[in-house]
Amino acid sequence: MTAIPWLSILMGVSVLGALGVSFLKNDKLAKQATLGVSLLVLVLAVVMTVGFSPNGDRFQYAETYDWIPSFGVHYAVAVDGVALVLILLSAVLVPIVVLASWHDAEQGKRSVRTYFALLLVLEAMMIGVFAATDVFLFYVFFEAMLIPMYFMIGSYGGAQRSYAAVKFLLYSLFGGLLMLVAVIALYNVADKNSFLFPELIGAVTDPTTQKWLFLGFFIAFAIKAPLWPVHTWLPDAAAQAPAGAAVLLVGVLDKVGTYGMLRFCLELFPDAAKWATPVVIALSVIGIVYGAIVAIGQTDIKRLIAYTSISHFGFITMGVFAMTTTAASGATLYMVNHGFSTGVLFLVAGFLIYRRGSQFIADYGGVQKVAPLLAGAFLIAGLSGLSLPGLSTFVSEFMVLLGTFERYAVPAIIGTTGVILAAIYILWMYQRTMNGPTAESVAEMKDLNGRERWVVAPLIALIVVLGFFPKPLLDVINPAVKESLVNVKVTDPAPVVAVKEGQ
Amino acid sequence: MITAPTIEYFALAPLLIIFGAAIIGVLVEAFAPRYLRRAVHVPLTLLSLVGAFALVILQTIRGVPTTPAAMGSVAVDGPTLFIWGAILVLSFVSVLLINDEEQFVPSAAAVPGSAEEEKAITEGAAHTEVYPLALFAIGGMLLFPASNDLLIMFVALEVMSLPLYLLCGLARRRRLLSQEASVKYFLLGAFSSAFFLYGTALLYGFAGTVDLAGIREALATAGGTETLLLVGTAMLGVGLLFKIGAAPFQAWKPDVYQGAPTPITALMASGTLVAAFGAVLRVFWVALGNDSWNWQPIMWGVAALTMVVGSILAITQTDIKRMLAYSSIAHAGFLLVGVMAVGEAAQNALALSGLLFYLVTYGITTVGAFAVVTMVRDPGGEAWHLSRWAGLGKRSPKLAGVFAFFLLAFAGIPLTSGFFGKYAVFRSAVALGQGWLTGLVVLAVVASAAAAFFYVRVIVLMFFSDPSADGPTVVTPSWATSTVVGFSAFATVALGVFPQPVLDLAEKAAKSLFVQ
Amino acid sequence: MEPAEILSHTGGGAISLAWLMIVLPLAGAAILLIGGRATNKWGHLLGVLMSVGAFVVAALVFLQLIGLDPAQRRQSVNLYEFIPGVANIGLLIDPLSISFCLLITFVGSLIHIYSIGYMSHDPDRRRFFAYLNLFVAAMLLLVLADNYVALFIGWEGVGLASYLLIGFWQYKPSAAVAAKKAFVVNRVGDFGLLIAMFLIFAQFGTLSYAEVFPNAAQASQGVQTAIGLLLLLGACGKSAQLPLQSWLLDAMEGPTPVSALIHAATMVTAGVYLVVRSGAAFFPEGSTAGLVVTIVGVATLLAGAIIGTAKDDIKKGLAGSTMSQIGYMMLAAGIGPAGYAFAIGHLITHGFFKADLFLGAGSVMHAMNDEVDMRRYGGLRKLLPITFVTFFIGYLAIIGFPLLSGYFTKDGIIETVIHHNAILGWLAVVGAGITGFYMTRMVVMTFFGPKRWDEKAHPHESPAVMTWPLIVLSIFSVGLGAYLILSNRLMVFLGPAVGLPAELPGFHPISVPGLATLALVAVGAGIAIAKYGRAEVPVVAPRGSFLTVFARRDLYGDALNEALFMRPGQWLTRLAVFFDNRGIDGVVNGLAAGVGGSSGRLRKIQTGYVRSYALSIFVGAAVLAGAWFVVGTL
Amino acid sequence: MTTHYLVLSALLFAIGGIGVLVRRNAIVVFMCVELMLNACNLAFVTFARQNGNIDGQVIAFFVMIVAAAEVVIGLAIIVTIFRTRRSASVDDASLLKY
Repeated sequence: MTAIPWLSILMGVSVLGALGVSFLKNDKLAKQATLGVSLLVLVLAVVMTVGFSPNGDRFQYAETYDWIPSFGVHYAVAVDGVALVLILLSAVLVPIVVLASWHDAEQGKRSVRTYFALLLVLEAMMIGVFAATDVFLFYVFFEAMLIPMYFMIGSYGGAQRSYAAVKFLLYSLFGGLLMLVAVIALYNVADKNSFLFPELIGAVTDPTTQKWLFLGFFIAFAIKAPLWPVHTWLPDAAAQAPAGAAVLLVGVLDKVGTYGMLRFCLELFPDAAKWATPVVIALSVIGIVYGAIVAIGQTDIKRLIAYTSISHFGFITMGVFAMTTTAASGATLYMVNHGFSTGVLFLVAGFLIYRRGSQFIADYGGVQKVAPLLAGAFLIAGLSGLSLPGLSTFVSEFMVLLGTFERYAVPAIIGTTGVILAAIYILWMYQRTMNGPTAESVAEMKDLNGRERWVVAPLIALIVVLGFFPKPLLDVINPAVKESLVNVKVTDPAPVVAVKEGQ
Repeated sequence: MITAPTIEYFALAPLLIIFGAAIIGVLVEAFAPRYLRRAVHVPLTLLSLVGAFALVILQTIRGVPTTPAAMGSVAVDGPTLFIWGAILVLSFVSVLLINDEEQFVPSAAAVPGSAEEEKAITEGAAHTEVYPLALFAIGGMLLFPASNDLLIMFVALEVMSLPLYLLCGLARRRRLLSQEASVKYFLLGAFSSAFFLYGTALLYGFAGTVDLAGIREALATAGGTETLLLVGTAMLGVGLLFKIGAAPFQAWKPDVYQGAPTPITALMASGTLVAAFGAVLRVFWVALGNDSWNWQPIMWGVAALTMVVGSILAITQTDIKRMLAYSSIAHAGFLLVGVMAVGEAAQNALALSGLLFYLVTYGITTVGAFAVVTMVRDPGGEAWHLSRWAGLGKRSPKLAGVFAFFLLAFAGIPLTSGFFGKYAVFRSAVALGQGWLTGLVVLAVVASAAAAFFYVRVIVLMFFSDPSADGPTVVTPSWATSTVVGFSAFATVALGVFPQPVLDLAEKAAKSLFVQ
Repeated sequence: MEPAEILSHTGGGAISLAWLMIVLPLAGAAILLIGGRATNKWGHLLGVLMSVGAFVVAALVFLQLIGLDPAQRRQSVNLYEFIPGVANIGLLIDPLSISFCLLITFVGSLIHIYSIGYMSHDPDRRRFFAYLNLFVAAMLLLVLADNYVALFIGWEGVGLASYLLIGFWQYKPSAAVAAKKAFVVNRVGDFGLLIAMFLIFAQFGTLSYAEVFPNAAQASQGVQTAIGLLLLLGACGKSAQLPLQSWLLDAMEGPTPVSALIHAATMVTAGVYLVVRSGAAFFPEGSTAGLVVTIVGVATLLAGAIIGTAKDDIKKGLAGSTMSQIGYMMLAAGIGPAGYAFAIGHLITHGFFKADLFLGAGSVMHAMNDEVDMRRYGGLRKLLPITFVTFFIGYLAIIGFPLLSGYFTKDGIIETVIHHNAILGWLAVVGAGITGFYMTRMVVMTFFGPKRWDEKAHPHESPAVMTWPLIVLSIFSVGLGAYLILSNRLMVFLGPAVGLPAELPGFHPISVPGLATLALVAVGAGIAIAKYGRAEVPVVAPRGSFLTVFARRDLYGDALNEALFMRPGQWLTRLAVFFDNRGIDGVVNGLAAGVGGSSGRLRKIQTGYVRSYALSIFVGAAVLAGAWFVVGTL
Repeated sequence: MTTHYLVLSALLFAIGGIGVLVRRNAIVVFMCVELMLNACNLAFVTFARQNGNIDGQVIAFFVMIVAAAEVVIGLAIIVTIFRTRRSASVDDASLLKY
């Protein structure tokens, strides 16, 4: 089983699929082929997951080949629990996005098959970025994946697409280039002639150096995540991107930032991470509250969702930097859940916008009456956005706050106010779009069609099922997170009162 | 008591072949009938380049000489051979671009728009002198970085530059611009070479010799504080920095790159830059290698200014060739970072290999980019204004895609050769472990981020804007142009994914460093 | 007596099938929601069936439980691991939870049945039943949970159901706003509950009752109090206690059965449940937290009663009354084991008589074309005889008419409280008097006097499917109080779950507080009759004195919220959006514009004149030489 | 003793350089460049004398040849642009800018 290069196969299938799709002449065939390829990747990813043993070696399905010996760079991929669930997230979201984007690319006079080919390229890179266990390889994917997304936003997005695409690219590139300096310096300081992640753990000992390198990595990840105050590219990018691309952007691409913090910032530079914790936690808390408040004030549905994500990313970074098992596992789970939750929110919003042709909340009203299914899906998506217990997002948010409280009570308390604010931004948006008298402009609106139901149903099912049974995911995540925290050399604070073993 | 000088003919063979072919070219101009000239020149030029390249390969295989040739005046060492190889390859593809009658004026002597010119056009006249001129320039380029004394370097500089001055003025379209570029390039080039020469004179006064090794020895004994030395190196530096287009000596570059016929721009932006950097390295590392703490701070300022000026001024350019010229300035700034990364032998080898690799990747991508520029045409010639490029991605997606790819390579996005080029150079700079140089690397990456803006802007124009109704046509490329574009694109991808073979070569070349 | 130890359930029987109680209605909700229009025909029947099924399971569990030795009556059934290392999903079957289960499923079933008739003309009746089922499932999870996490899932689940049902007629903007308000205000309470959970976890490393409760005393006094107060905040949100009371009055926008089930009988009492459930651990007798609970209770019971006096909307009047009655329960719950039985007892009897009143009000509205203004009622007793009789029984129960159920439970509370804290107790007596006034006012305005309704209305008695639940509820409203309180039946039954006071109280029908209460109630009723029965009731409400307006405006609660939170919140939001666009993004864009602008200016140095280029070379050379000189000679 | 020659050389170089900056006529500008080259020659010869070897003198010859070649090229270019523009002023050629 382990001899099969699963990860390479996953990427290979996507890339070959992308090549194939780009050569197809028939748009419809291209869509079907893309769907087929992405489903194949999903099946393979699921099979791979089944074969993963959570309590076995930390990194499994490892492949290591020299790539550029002069630079000490390897093609080294492997997954631990954290990477695995994120790859799974990508594999699940892509076919759904393909299905959801069926007609998105047709609105402009742009090439439909290019859009779908880009999607598959992006999928390969998303898998690669999570699977890379070579820091340099990670960096390569980290930067390279900007390009397909850039084209997806720029070519297929809304009216302000060029501005948004350029802002997205330059912002990310700026952070990425700073990280490049840190990557180079890491190689030199560690002096291992290798970029392999396991070899680099604990390699940087000098505290000052650690701090500088940490900053180099962290700024890039903070921009990617995005953390307050370097978040302003996200609302523009997400609002202008086609709904499908927005899902992948916010659902997966941004997770690379938080994933990077957990994997690289913490494990490679544990002392610096601890040194930076107060600031990061403070920024996270600000992000939670600020993102939520600004979300309340938005008039554009997609921008609103984008700001909610900024708030949610505050939770994730807070969980990562709280450095307790519960919080870090929660943060990892949050990454997955947020992908599903924001995914379905963006997609349903996309369906809504596609019908009416406007992103402005004010242009809607009373949709529930004419399109109850659409409204229902929107409501469930929204409720998952406000972390309603019983939906998957609750589990992760709860774990993050619970775990953070163990070490940083006050930030956790302030962060918990996000729970109240979330109710306001979600329900107010829902009220303004779906409730009240039916606006004339939406009176003729059609309810979800068969394809759209197939888009929404799996995500909602996942959100509900994971809301009640998060254990399968947590069982995969927990051992990996524990190992990470061992490398960071932190232990969870013990409860104040020693409880007798339960009856 | 003069002993007859020894000449290592084998080592110098590539040079001799190029110059020989150039002289044959002149003879062809003189004696061959007009209709035959072209048919002779093209194969002659290409074959001589191939032959020279083959000899470079052969020498590499037979082992790199460890002593300078021609009585110590020409150093054919590892880096030289690598640079030669690079220049020959870049020249070869540039010559393929030059092989386009549409690019050159039928009769340079005819006043633009005059009846004379009409006549020349209808007669199908052509300045086939461009081939031998180009060969002379290429010969100069080969000699320039190989010169082991400042006199040879000066001569090589002039041999390289003089034909280029002429070539710049031979554009078929927009002749006023072309001639202006030629005059500017000539006057400024001559001006700067006067500085070079004056610097040489002062160093000669300081060291009693113009031999690079001799200057190095003199430095070792005399220390680095003599006025002659300091002012001399400054003057010498002006001449060299002018050639690579470092700020504040960059002003000629945009004007000349824009006005010159595009194939010549390609040759200058690739071959000349490589040659000039080779010379910079040789002077600063060999002659002034023991004096690095004296010139590093100044180079720091120059590099910083260069990358900032290049990146920032490029942002608001509206002419594609001018924009690429500013981009070239910015890249020169990035390359200078590597020039400063000197230390012990291993560090030097690291920096040198990085620079060599960067030069190759940048040169190839640049030629490819200019090749694409030659293909996008309005009725009045190439479409230089960026607004004309709007919607090109819709009109001819493949060409636009390739061009976008080149731009991404310039921006240094991973999985393109440009990324590894930058990486290799920055790596060597960080490896020095000095805060001031690492700081410069940080500045460089910030400048790269700013520079990315204008590359991305072109992509935005090509892909995200809708094409105008009367947009430029994309000519069906000749086999030569397609070869150039194809080769450049392939190399940009290949070196972006598997840079190791070329890295190996660069490392091997850099290992022995420059002969002293 | 301390509460009994929580045992892991090992044996079989109904207890191990207790999860069916939750799953049945949950499945009902799922089927109705996913099945969509296909289930329209029989959806309401399925809903009823599932609710009744849950009741049957609850009854079976109850029977098994009372068959056990009292020390064995707290059994937890672990269902599955929810969040490894944090919480499981498990059920705690004990007298307290089963009491709630019986109340919820029984009253819930009746209201389901009633709704068949009440909602018969609504095209979305199926969806209504789905939500009702969802509510029942969530409420049962809330009370059955054996740890705080599972409780919280149910807690928010009922909040969701409440949101959906208040906003059931979402096309009415007022309903949509009310639904959102209810959810948001509840979230404020949830905030407290969440922090309480974090604190508990940080202290004890677990959230399971079985592990937390026995060890609670080991935590420091301050922590215990903090946890208690935070739990109270949660309870205030759900139970509409001051200062989070404002949503309940607006919640009356929902269909009346919803008001009866959720916003009177069951969900709003969840706060009381929470306090009682955690009582032994975090609100022990004489604790600060307990004292705060009693103060909140008294304040709310008075506020609710005052609000009730001024409402012309029959449902809002009842809502004020609900607030007030829950205030009584809180008051009792705050004083420790002596009060728990009365709190729960009042909770149960209130569940019946308040459901009875609300359903009666619904029946009236049904008859009056959904008119809710009591000023447009009058003289309905002849036309709606069954509704009148049942409503009247509910009325007598709530004002504490001797021997009806409210008499036993409310009087019990007052006596116990006076025993502990005289001031609070006498305030509760005053509240009882006001109750007498506003309830009498309601009955008089609705059923007595001349008719004041339009000619268009044709009042008619409701169908049997609606009146039968009323009848059943009114029967329970009569007798249940006596059954539960006399001979301390409920107190003893609840003992293993919540603990017992040192000595069991006796029942003293003739006591000073008891008589005072009766007297005050009589005075209140008398004033109401004098004012609304004898005098003309204007159809349009008079302006009223300052005090009346004060009461009408819900004691300015909404105004206060608006001034303190909404307005500043809106300002803050606008400020934040502005800051984000102009401030943060302004810096980003400004930086970009700055670079672009400097590019535009700097490129002018490239003048095109070759001599200026030469100058730059010349000056550059001079600078270079100078710099070299400086560096070299340093 | 040789200092005077060096000073003269430096002066000539400076005069040539300033001439390039201030003169408009392309031919004159070019002549100023030639003056700079000759200043270099003077320096070379002086240093040759100072250093006691003849390298400097040899170099001077090289420079003269190079300068001659430069003249050929330069005049060709200047004449071409003069024919086109009917002006030898370097300031007229300023189409390429910014």
